[in-house]
Amino acid sequence: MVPLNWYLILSAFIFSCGLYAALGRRNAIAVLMGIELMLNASNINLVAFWRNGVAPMENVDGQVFALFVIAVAAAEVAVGLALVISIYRNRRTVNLDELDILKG
Amino acid sequence: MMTWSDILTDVQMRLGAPPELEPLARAIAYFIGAFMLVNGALVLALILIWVTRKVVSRIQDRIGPNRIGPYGLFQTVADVLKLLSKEDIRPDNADQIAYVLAPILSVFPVLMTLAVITFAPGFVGVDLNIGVLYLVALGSIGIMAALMAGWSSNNKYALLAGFRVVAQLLAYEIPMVLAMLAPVMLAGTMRTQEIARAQALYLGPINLGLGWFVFLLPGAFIIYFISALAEAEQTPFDLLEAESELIAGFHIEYSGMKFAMFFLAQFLNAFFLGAIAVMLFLGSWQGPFADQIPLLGPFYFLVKTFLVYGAIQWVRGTFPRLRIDQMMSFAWKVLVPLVLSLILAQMIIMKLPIPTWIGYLLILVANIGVVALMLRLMTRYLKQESVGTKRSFTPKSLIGTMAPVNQVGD
Amino acid sequence: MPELPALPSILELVFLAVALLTAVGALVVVLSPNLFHSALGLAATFFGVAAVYITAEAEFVGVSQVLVYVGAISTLIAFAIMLTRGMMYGTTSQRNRQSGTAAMIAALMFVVLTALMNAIPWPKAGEPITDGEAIIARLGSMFVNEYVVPFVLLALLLLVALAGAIVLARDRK
Amino acid sequence: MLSQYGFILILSGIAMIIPVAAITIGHLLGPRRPDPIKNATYESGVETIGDTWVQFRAQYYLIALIFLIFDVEVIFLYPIAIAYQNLSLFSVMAAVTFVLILLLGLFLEWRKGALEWK
Repeated sequence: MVPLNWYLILSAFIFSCGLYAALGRRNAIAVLMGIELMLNASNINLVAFWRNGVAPMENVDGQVFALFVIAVAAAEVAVGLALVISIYRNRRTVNLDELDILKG
Repeated sequence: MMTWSDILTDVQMRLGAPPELEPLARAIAYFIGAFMLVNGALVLALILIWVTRKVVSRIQDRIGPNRIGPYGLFQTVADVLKLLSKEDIRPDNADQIAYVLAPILSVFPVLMTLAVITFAPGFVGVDLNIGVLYLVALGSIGIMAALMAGWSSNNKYALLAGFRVVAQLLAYEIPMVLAMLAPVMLAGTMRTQEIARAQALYLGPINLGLGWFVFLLPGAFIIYFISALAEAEQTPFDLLEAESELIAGFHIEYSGMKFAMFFLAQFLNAFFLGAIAVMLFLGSWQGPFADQIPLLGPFYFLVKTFLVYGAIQWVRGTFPRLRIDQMMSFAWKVLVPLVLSLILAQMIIMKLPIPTWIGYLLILVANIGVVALMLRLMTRYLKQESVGTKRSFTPKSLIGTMAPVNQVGD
Repeated sequence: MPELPALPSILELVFLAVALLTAVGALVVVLSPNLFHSALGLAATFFGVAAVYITAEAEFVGVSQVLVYVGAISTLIAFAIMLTRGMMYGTTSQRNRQSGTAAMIAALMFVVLTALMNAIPWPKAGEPITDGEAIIARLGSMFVNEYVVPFVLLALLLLVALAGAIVLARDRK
Repeated sequence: MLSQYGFILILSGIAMIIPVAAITIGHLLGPRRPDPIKNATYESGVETIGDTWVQFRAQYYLIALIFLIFDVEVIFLYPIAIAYQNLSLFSVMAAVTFVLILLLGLFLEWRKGALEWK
C-alpha cells in the first residue's frame, strides 16, 4: 500500500499549483483551470483518507463525497465558463485585470 | 474459475520457477497475453480493411482490390508498405508535441479496449469491476486525440473538422452510455464476464445460451447500434471526413504512418464497437452447446462480431449521409429522450411486485414501443423532408434516356 | 487471485510514476504561456489523478474522473478557449501584477503543508479490500438512502446550472 | 484486485509502443526533403490568408455543456443500477425522480432552442 502522506503531499502540490493559477494568472479561463486543480487536490485527499480509514468496505463516504465534489465541480465549471464567454462577448477580453467596470 | 492468466502463471510455476518469483511469473503471463491481444488486433485490422473494401465494393457494384495476391488479399500489406515509405511531413507552424501525440493517442484507447473483451469463459483480458464504464471512459481519450489533431495542425479546416468531430462524439456518447445502462441494470454488474454469463438461458440443467439481452431489450440495442455508428464515424454519420467529398477532416495535415494510425484507429474502433454490442446484447460467447464444447465459445463470439461488423458495412454501403443539423437533432431530440424513458420504464418495471417473467414481458413491450415510436418519427421526418426535393422532370428509365437531346433554336 | 507479496513496492513505484505525470501536468497548466497547452496539461493532470485513485483502489471514482474531467470538462474548456481566442497568440503577459506574490504564497503553502503532512504520525495503512464490486453497489445504495437529499438536490443543481449556463452562453441574434 | 490493473498497465505500455514504433519507423524509412511549400498549411493549393482564427459559434460550447451535465448524471446512475436488486421502493423513487429531473432539463433546453444546430 502507498503510505497516506504520499497522497497528501501530491495533493498539496496540486493544490499549490491551482492556488498559484487562481491568484497569479490574468486569463479567466486559466483561473478556472486553477480552481479545477484545487478541487482535484481535495478529491485526492478524500479518496486517500477513505482508503486509510476504518473498514473501507463499509464506510464509503469518502468516495461518495468525492463523487459529489466531481458533480459540483462540473456545475461550477459549466456556469463559470458560460460567464467567461458572456463577458467576452460584451467586453472582448477575458483578462481579469481589465474587467474593472465596477471600479468607482 | 481459472482465468488465462492463472493458467499461464501455473505453467511457469510447473516449469520450475521459484515460488517467490510468482508475481514476476504473473507479470510475464500478463505480458504474453497483452502482446498476443495487441498483435492479434493488428493482424485483424489487415484482414478487416480488406474485407471492408471488398464488401462495400460488392454492395456498390464495384470489384474492389484484386491485383495483389489472390483476390487482392495483400492489398493492405502493400498499402502499409507504401505508407511506410512516404515522407513524414510536419507543417511548419504546427504545434510539434501535440501534432505527434495526437495519432498515438487515437490508437491507444482503441487497443486498450481489448482488455475487457470476453472471448470465452475465463478468456477475458481482465474482468474489471468497472468494465462497461472503462469502455466508455476510453472514448474520452479519443475525443482528446481528435481535439489535439485538429488544433495542432494549425489549419482552419482541420480545426473546424476537429471541433465538429468532437461535437458529434459528445452528442452520441450520451445515448450510447444510457443504452449500455439497460443490460447493466438487468445483469446487476458492470463486469463484462458476468454480463456474458447473465445471458445464459437454462432449460433444466442444459444451457441453451440464447438468453441474449437483445431479445429483451431490442430498443436499447438499436439505440446502441445507431450511437455506435456515430461514435465510429461510420456512414451515415461520417459527414465530417467523407472520403468521397472532403479531404479527411481533422487529419488533413497528416501523412505517412501518422495518417495510417488514424485510419487504423477508425477501423478497429468500428470492429470493437461491434464486439461491445455482442458482449452486452448478443450474448458474447453464449450459444447452443457452448458450455459442452469450449471451442464453440470464441467461434460464436467472432462470428457474431463479424456479423455485426458486416451490418455496419452494409449500412455504410447503402445509406446516404446525414446533414449536421439532422445528426445533432437526431441525437438530442430522438435518441436521448427515448433511451431515458426506456431506462425509466425499466427502473419502474423491475421494482413492480409481479413475477419476473411478466416483468420481462413488460420490458420487452416498452422496448418495442420505443422502436415503433422511433420508426414513426423517422418516417414522418423523411416525408416532411422529401417535399422539397421534387424532381424537375420524370426520367424514362433508371439509367437515363438514350434518345438524343432535342436541339433547341438551332 | 492470491495477494502478491511483492506488490507493495511495485505499487509504490507505479504511484511515483503516476504522481510525476500528474505533477508535471499541473506545472504545465500553471506555467505554459499558451492557453491550449495549459488545457492539454490539465487533461494530463486529470488523467494522472484518475490513476492515483486507482492506486488507492477507488476504481469507480477513477473512472468517473476520466469520464467527467477528461471527457467533458477538458473539452468544455477547450471549446471555451476557442470561443474567447484572440489573446492566444498574443504577446500580452499571462501573469497579472500580483503573480510574484501569488507564487510566493503558493510555494509557502506547499512547503508548510508538506512539512505538516510529514510531521503528523498518520495511522498505519488501512485494511485490504476484497470485493471491489460490493463497494460500487454500496455507493449506489448510499446515493439513494443515506445521501438521498443531497442526491436529489444535486439533480436540481445540475438542472439550474444547465439552464443558467445556456442563457449566458447562447448566441444572441 | 489491484493485480488486475497490472494487466491494464502492461497493455497500456504495449498499446503506447505500437503506434510510437510505427510512426518512428515511418519517419526513418521515408524520404526527408522538406521545402517551404510542402510544409505550408494545406488548403487545396490556395495560399493561406490570416491565421487559424475562425469564429466559432457558441453552439459547440452548448453541446459540450449538455454533454457534461448528462455525463455527471450517468455516473450516478451506474452504481444505482449495480445496487438495483437490493433497493427499497423509496430508493427507487429517488432514482426515478433523478431521471425525471434529467428529462425535465432536456425539455427545458429543447424549449429554449439550445438543441437547434443553426
